[in-house]
Amino acid sequence: MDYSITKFLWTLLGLFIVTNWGMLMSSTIRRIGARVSGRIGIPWYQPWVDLTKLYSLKSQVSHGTMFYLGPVFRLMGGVGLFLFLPMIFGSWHWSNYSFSGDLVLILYFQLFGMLGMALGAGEGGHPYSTIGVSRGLAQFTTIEVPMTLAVISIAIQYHTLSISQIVAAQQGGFFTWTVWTNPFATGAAMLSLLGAFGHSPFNLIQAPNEIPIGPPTEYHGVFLGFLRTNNAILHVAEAALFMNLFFGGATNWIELIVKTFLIYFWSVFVGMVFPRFRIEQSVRWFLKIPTLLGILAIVIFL
Amino acid sequence: MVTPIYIVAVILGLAFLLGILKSSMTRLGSILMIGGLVFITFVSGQWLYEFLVNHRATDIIYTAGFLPPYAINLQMGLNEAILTTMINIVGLLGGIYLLDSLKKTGINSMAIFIVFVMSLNVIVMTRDIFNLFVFLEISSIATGGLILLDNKRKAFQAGMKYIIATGIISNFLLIGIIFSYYFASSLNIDGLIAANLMSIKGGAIALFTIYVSIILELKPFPANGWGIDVYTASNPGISALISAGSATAALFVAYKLMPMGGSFWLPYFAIIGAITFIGSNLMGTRQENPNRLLGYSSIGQVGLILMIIGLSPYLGKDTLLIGFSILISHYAAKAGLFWLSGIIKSKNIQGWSALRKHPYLLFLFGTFIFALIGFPPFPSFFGKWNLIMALAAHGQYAWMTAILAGSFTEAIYLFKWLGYSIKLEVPEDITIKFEWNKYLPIYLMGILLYFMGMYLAPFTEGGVYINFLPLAFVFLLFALDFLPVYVKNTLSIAGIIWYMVRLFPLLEHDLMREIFAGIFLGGAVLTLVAGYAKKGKRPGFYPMALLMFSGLVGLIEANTLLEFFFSWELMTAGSYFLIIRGKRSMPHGYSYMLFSIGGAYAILFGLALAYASGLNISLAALGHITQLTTLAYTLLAVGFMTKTASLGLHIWLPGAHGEAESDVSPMVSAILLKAGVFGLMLLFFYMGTGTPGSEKLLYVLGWVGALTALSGNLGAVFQEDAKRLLAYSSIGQLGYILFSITMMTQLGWLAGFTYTINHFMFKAILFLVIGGIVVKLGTHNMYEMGGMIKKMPYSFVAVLISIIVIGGIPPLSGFAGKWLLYNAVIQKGWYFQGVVVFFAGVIAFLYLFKLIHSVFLGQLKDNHRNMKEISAWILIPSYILIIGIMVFSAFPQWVLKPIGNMLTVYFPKSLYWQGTRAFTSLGYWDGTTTMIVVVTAFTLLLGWLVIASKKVKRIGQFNIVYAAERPYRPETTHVSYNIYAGYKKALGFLVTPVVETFWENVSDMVLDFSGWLRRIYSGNMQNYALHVVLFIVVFYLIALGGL
Amino acid sequence: MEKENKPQDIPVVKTKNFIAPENEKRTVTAPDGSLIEVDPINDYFCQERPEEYKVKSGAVEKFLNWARAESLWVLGFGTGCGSIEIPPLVTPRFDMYRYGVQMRPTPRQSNVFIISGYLSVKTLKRAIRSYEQMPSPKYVIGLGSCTINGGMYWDSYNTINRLDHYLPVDVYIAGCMPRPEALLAGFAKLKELIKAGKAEKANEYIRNLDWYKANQKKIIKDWNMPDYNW
Amino acid sequence: MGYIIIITGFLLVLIGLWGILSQKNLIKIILGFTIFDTGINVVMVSIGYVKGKTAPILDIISAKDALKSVVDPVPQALVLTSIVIGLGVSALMLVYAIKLHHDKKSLDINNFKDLKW
Repeated sequence: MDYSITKFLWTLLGLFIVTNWGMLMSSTIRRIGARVSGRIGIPWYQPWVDLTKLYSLKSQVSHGTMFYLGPVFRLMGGVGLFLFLPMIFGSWHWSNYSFSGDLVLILYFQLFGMLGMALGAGEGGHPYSTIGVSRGLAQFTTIEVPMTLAVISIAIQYHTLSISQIVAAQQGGFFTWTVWTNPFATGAAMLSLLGAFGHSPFNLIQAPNEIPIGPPTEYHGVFLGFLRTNNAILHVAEAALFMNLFFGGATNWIELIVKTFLIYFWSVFVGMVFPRFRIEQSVRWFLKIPTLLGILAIVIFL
Repeated sequence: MVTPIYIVAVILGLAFLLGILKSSMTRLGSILMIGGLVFITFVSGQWLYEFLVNHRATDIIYTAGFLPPYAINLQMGLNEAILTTMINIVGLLGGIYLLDSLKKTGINSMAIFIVFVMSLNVIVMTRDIFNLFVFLEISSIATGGLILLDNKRKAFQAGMKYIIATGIISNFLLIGIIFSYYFASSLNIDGLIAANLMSIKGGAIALFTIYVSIILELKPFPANGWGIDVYTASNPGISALISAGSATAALFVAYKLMPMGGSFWLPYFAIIGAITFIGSNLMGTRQENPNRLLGYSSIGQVGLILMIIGLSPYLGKDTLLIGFSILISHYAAKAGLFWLSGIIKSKNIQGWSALRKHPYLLFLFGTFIFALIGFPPFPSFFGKWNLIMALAAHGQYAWMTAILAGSFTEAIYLFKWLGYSIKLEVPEDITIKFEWNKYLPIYLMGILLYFMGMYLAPFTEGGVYINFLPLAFVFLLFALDFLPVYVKNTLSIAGIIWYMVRLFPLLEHDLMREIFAGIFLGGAVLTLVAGYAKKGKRPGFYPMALLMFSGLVGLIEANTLLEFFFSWELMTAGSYFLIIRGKRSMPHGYSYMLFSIGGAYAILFGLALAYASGLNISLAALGHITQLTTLAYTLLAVGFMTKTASLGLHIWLPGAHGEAESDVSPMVSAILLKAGVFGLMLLFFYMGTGTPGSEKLLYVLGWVGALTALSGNLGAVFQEDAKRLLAYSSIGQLGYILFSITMMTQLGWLAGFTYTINHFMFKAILFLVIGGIVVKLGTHNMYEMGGMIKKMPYSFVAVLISIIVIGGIPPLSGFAGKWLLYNAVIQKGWYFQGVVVFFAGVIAFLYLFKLIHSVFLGQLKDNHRNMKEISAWILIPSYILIIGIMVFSAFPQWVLKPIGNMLTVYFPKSLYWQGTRAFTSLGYWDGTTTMIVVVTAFTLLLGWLVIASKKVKRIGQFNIVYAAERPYRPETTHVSYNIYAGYKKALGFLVTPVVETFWENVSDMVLDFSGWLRRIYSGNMQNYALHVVLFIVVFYLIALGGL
Repeated sequence: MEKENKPQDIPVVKTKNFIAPENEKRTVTAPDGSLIEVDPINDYFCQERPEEYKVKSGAVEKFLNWARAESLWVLGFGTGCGSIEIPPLVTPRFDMYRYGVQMRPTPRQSNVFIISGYLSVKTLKRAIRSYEQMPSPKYVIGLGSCTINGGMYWDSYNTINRLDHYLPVDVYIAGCMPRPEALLAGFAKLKELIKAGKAEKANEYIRNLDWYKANQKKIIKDWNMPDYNW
Repeated sequence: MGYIIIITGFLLVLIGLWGILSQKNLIKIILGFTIFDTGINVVMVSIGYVKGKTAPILDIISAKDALKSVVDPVPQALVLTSIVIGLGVSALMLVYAIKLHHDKKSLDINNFKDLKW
């Protein structure tokens, strides 16, 4: 319970780093994707340019208060995830406000942004927004099943729900990472991560060619800027969460950058290969192999 | 003192006098008749007074100057005094009731009428068996005569059947009398008892013949077609007399003659009684004719009392009390109902909705129905309670089951009937005229029921503790029902607050009770505040709401098993009336009632087993159940789970809550459901984990809770009706609570309490606000709403906060429950159940989004343009609750710490506090810090957006990018209907209405069976005669023929 | 590119006021029984006139203009046969992404509108709507001769001849059809204009809104939308 | 002798019952009923009968010997009552028969099945 200004400033710095890393990560990954298909791809600084442009647009319209607040909620979801997550293991400076709660808090705080976004998009009154939200929520329900199983499995394994302690338990070297000590849980979680990041084949929320582009259809300018900022933070934070749970955490920024990049890349990599699922396929898919892996992850501890 | 022989003498004299009067002197005749009836009522009443107040000894009246066995003697004891008074009262009231029709049919019928009443008196009093036969014959001839004089065509057929059947029966009785005289040389009952016929060779056959005739007089199933036809066809006034008077007398005969045969015959009495009770009620389930239905019910009740007589060895000295309690309820209710049917004159029970225009008659009708089923505060409640307790104490579980099964089948048709009369359209062809002579008897019977209930309560063990104060308040409100709504509302609120102030010091810091008292009474006040939004008088609402709350508060106050069950039933009754008030609530109120009664009987059975284990009436007996321990706990749990609407027992809830009035829904959802939770918590407290079988039970219930959560939430996802969605959500939430407390750890219980408190708050808000909106918009369908955020911003905020709590999103208090549950699940090791529960928790988002989106967001409909915010009276309680949520969210330690401390007495401590920070062996969480962090960050971000977005233009509702097109209608642009179609495709199979289908099939089977069974009543009088003969033969073969 | 005709040169012809059936006033019954009159155009749509935004200058604005130029989000709306020329731009051969040109599926998030070829009257209505829904600053590229003078459709009964009578065009790309390379050159030209602060056609559209509207309404007979689509 | 009377009585009872259960005509059923009644009366009288004793009328024998020389008087008193009651019942049945005939112009018992179930 450290409410000091120093802590606040350190956290702000961390947030700044994470945001920028998030943007760099996305441009890098898009570049990699472009190279795979023989293109050059966007310049590495493109996200910053886009963001600058979005913040500098001259005309903005709003459908109402909730529409206005939606991006704030959404960004708060990402920022909050960052705030409650200890980024660098063993570091007071980069542990943020993780003393507020443990893994459960983070799992449930994800919903904060989703809910705000859903409501904001809803007030926009666009049919596609609602369709996107309904798909997203539907898919989210089953994504959570393997995720919950994996989390419980880890909690059984380490007898704790505190992320710092989970990371601490993996500090013995490469083979003490959860990915080796509890491969089933890792498998389940990594498969559910595919859904959480929303890349193909699970990109039916935004589904650009189908319901352009889902919930943010009506968002533009600063609002969209907020959503993009959030994406940058959220991708890193979520990847960092998985890193902490399964891949030994990070003791310094370099490690964090490498690991989060690889974790994020995993979802992009899958996305490159598979086309989009229909909603019922996606919903069912998570209840098949990922759930089975999750159950196995618990059964081995029974 | 007037000797009872004058009853005979005066009536006979009057009858002769009436016989010689001119047929035109009907006025004088009726004065004489009433005078005679008043006289005999006075005589018997005087004796009753003597016995009750002066404790006079039993008196024997000798006739003809000889002692028995040489002459007939009558006996006047307490029993006889009670019964003759009852018979004479119903005779007098019946006489007053029938005055018109007796005048019409002439003086002779008056003579027959009084002779009939007199004969019943003698049947009760006589100690001579042949005299008994004579007066039985007189009574049946008089009945036949009365039916005949009534001059209704169908009644002739019934009368003919009646005369033939009773003729055969009385001839058999005569054979029995002759034989017993032959074997024992006495016609006196006492002499026959002394002779002990069973020990004499051939005496058994004599006894058999007497008993079978007496039983047949009671119209046992199935040899009773002739009796039912009489009830159906004859004048209701006469039916009332037969049901209340003749049956009473005949039952007493059975009781009187019982000692002659000793214990050998009693099981047969009981079996026949049970078969009659169940069979007759079962056949009633398909009946639509009110009089015939009452006939079935009468026969059923008589069967029950016969059963009690047969079970007297187990009941001991309580037999008379139990029998009387049930008899008096049957007597008053059945007489009242038959008289009512004479006023309404409807061919089918649907026609009774004519009562809707006559609230006081409707109230009486309800009184009679509830008295028949055995609801408190009526005597039958205490009768059934004592009966079940006594049987349990002797381990007679089969009999208990039979009694409860029979009572349940009775409830099936009685509540269908009550529902029809409360809810159906008033028929145009039925008008109820006010006639004082017809109203008065009904009113008196109603009053008698309440009076007897109060009077008999102290005779039951623990009955003296029952608190009638809240009930008195309910009556006060009923008496003030003519006042406008705001007066009654203020009065109710004041009453509840006063009671709260009085109650809390009495609870002596029993935290659990304090919490539930806060939920029940605080919730009551808040939901009643919303009632100020209503206009007009709301007839009947306040007494019933307060009845429910008195039941709830009674649960809190209960120290004994009796008080607990008493309050439970009061609550059920009150909530039934609240639920059925909704516009389309009839079927839902009905299914609610059936599930409640089924649950109540399961609870009763469980309580009886608890009582039987130590003959201890206090609530602590639940902790020491030694009789069929597992079954007892299972039954209790199942009983409570009908109220919490757990999986399998939940089908009543969506309709009941969804269709209820806007401020009733929060009462029944946010508050009433907690009664079930309270029951379960109490049960688990007492049960503990050490009791044999409890581990398994808890494990199963844990799974039930988890699956309830899943199915409730999934059910809500696919609803289009806003209130039904909330109702399904309640099922899910109650599933969480059940799951949490079955874990039996400190964390689990803390989670359970958190969910309970949260559910109370958010569901009250949601039902209040959504209910208000539904009323305002005039539709339940969410797809017909939309865009309300601009019209009702305060409602939106209230709903938004509620759904954040339901979703368990930090920083609001819902997350406390989730966090505790996660820790509890992992600590307990119930991983897979936990996953199901968390899966359910995520599914909740689907319906929450659908709810808030469809109502508040999306496109505003054209016809809702001029909408204003809902009434402030609804918003005030909602916002008070929101403050509660906020405080609980920011300072969870204020609530969770004391509860945790309380729980450490029962469970090992596993939640620790360090300032604002809670931690377990697994994890930690700091509600206050979370709140601070989130609020600060949110404010900063919002500030940033405000600065960055500069000028923002507000645009119209169709200014959306619509693939370069434009929308034309809000209806076609608002996405709400079936938005989870894809989800339904994927997981829709999980919401297959398996449970609904199961219960439908069960009810179809019961109804089919009943329809098949009642075909034995072919209407042919020869068949009925054959039934009588066959009954005798079969009974003989079973009892004496070694079959 | 300067327009040859000044706005006032073109005579505005009053056309008979057309009311689409869906825009006729109607009455609905509120739940409380009262009647509500619905005037679809006025009630459903924002009727306000747009205002010009201030064009600033200075270093910051220069940087912002650079950012706008380097981040061209193209609305995925193909109007004519030229739309077939756009997809190749995302292929390895042309790869427009490297110039910061990206496709967006919704007008709210785009700032470049490529009118790719002839514009039929029916499509014009949609193009106007989409254009007006794009946030400023926004740019229009006319692709192919059809947008310049009607091209091979110059005497067609239902295509427009000159795009800049209806929407302000920043860059014309001549040809029938121009190849993707030409399109890339067009983007480069547009970037130049933006960086130079000369691509403020969105303001011009607002300034001459009456003239544009008159032109648009003259050709679109079934005008069933508000004057300005926010 | 005593047995023959009892058996006759019971035979009459059975015949009466048979009549009640098998005849379709109301009058015949009522007749069956009276035969049933009579049978029971016969049985009753026979039970009080003691071989070689006389009727319990005090005019014929002296009161002193009464206990030794008369049959049991009680069944005879009962029979008298029973006959009276039987008469009343039969009369009532016949009135019903008349009313029913008046109603449907028929005495066939199968015609009176309006009330059922």
